[in-house]
Amino acid sequence: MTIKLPASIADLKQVLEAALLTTNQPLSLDDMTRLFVERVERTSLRMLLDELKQDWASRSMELVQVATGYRFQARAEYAPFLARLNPERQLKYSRAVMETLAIIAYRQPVTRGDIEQIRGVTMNPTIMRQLQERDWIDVVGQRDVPGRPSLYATTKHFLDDFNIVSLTELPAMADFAQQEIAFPTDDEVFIKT
Amino acid sequence: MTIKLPASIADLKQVLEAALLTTNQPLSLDDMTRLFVERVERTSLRMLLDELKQDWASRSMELVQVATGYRFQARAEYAPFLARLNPERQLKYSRAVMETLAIIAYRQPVTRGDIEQIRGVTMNPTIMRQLQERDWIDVVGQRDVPGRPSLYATTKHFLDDFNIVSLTELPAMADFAQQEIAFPTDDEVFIKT
Amino acid sequence: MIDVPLQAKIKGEAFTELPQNLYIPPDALEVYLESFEGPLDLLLYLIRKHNLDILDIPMAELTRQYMVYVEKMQAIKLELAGDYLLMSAMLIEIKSRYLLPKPAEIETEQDPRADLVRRLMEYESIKLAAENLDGMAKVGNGITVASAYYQHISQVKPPEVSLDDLTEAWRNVLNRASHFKHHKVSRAELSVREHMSLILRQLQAEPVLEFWQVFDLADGIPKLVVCFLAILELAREGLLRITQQAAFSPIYLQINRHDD
Repeated sequence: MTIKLPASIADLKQVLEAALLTTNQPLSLDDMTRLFVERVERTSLRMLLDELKQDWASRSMELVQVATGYRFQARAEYAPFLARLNPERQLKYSRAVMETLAIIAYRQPVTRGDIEQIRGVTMNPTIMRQLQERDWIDVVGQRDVPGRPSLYATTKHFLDDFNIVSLTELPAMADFAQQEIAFPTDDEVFIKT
Repeated sequence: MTIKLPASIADLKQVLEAALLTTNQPLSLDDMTRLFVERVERTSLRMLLDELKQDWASRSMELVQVATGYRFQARAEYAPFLARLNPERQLKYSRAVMETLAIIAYRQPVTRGDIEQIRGVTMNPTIMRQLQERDWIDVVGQRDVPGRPSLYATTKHFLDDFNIVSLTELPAMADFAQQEIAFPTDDEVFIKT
Repeated sequence: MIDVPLQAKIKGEAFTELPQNLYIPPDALEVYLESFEGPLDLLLYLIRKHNLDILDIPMAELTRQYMVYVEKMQAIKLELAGDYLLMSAMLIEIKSRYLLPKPAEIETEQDPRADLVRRLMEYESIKLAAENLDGMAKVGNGITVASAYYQHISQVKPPEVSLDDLTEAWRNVLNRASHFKHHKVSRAELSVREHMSLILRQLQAEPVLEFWQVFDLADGIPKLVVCFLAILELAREGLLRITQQAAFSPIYLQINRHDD
């Protein structure tokens, strides 16, 4: 395998830029050090991030620092244009999105790998994005295994949208099973998901 | 709502760039015209896209055209770095899944029976689910035989993900009647796919 | 390479010697047999391995070798056998048709091997095409697409989802995942899960917390117990590190990470 090491500071900056533009999650300094095989000091990273911020100062995106790290975001003045891009929002979430949400709600905190294991299929990367855009899930930490996969949990906003105060108000499966036996209505059996 | 109209060509290009850098789906020319309230000709868009491609010619990302439109993607040389950021996100499929995909890609439209016949094995139902979940294949009709089995074909999304514009860009199939291929050595047989 | 002692049995007897024409290191036998995608894959392997001419297959030889493998597969992993047995029957049939003297009236019949050869060649080209596809850079493996953040201004209402939709989805997951078949999520477990997420969130804002800081005494005893269970569960799953310098000194909670 031929992994080219970044030859210069300029190359390091290019790698950082590519990483920041290809993820909609903020990247922490820890995340960024993981990009490189060789050790890169946090101070060097901060310097490069400052340079990147300058490079983009009068362009379409801006590099900003938020609570959990750094991210590129479209300048606020372009938001109205971008909003026009997705006017025909889907009327329904796919089965995959709903099942993923259910797993996160009932099994949190879970990694993408956990979800794939439970569902038995590899996940389409857009699923998490849909749920994050809706602000129903977010990252609450990383599991301490190789790759440090993100741990997902439901948000306060999720509770608000589902009009519950706590996860304990979600129907518990134990009750669910009993309920099903008590009232097996056709509706329940034939619900299309 | 105060929607500022882009004052100049330079502004138009900024909006396009912001849109292309923030959406993880390719944007078609139709999508791009929807960004603007005023009418923008397709030829103008093409010109701006060409300019953007030039602007990014020696930078971290490249503007490429795939089946359903245009997208920015990290240059291939940065793939090893980005892979380190999210090792869990590197999607890997089994040989059975890839063989099924190859049959659908090269022989479409095919039924499940066709696939089983070519591979000589009964199909595990999760194989098709994996491919449908990834939105690489879908049902395009039914064969008019008893049982009316579903006919599967690859999707445009498959082309997008494989970075091509049309099926004709797939590597040509080897013709074994003409050309004998050296059998892999034992080492290769043991490679886990 | 995996070091597995050979435990294969043929017809109830453990065998210690492999047939001479099989060039498989014994310790790799099981991995080896599992690496075949099916009978066609195995046949192709035998043909290529022994440099047989695919256009003029010696049926007796191929059938014999194939049967040796199938017997071993049956010995090791029975459920593999179905498709393989079907192929055995076909090979034997071709072999017998080929060996039998042909009556004059079907002299013009096509080579009984023709269909098998066509299938083998078709499969081989698909196998290679699959390897090519696998090797191509693709989104999710080798290609990373731009996906930067932007502030969403929603113009249209997003999909409505009810609590029923959510539980229905969860029930689907449980129904399909057989190892969860008898799994039941109780309210108690849910509230522990909820507290696990809450504690992780707290630790994101403040990397080190004193043990008492995650408890809110106003919550009442049941909630305090749940919170305590959540800490234990987080520690059990390796997500949380609990430290104490000496007996009766403060207990600290922090995210478990090695690189700090």
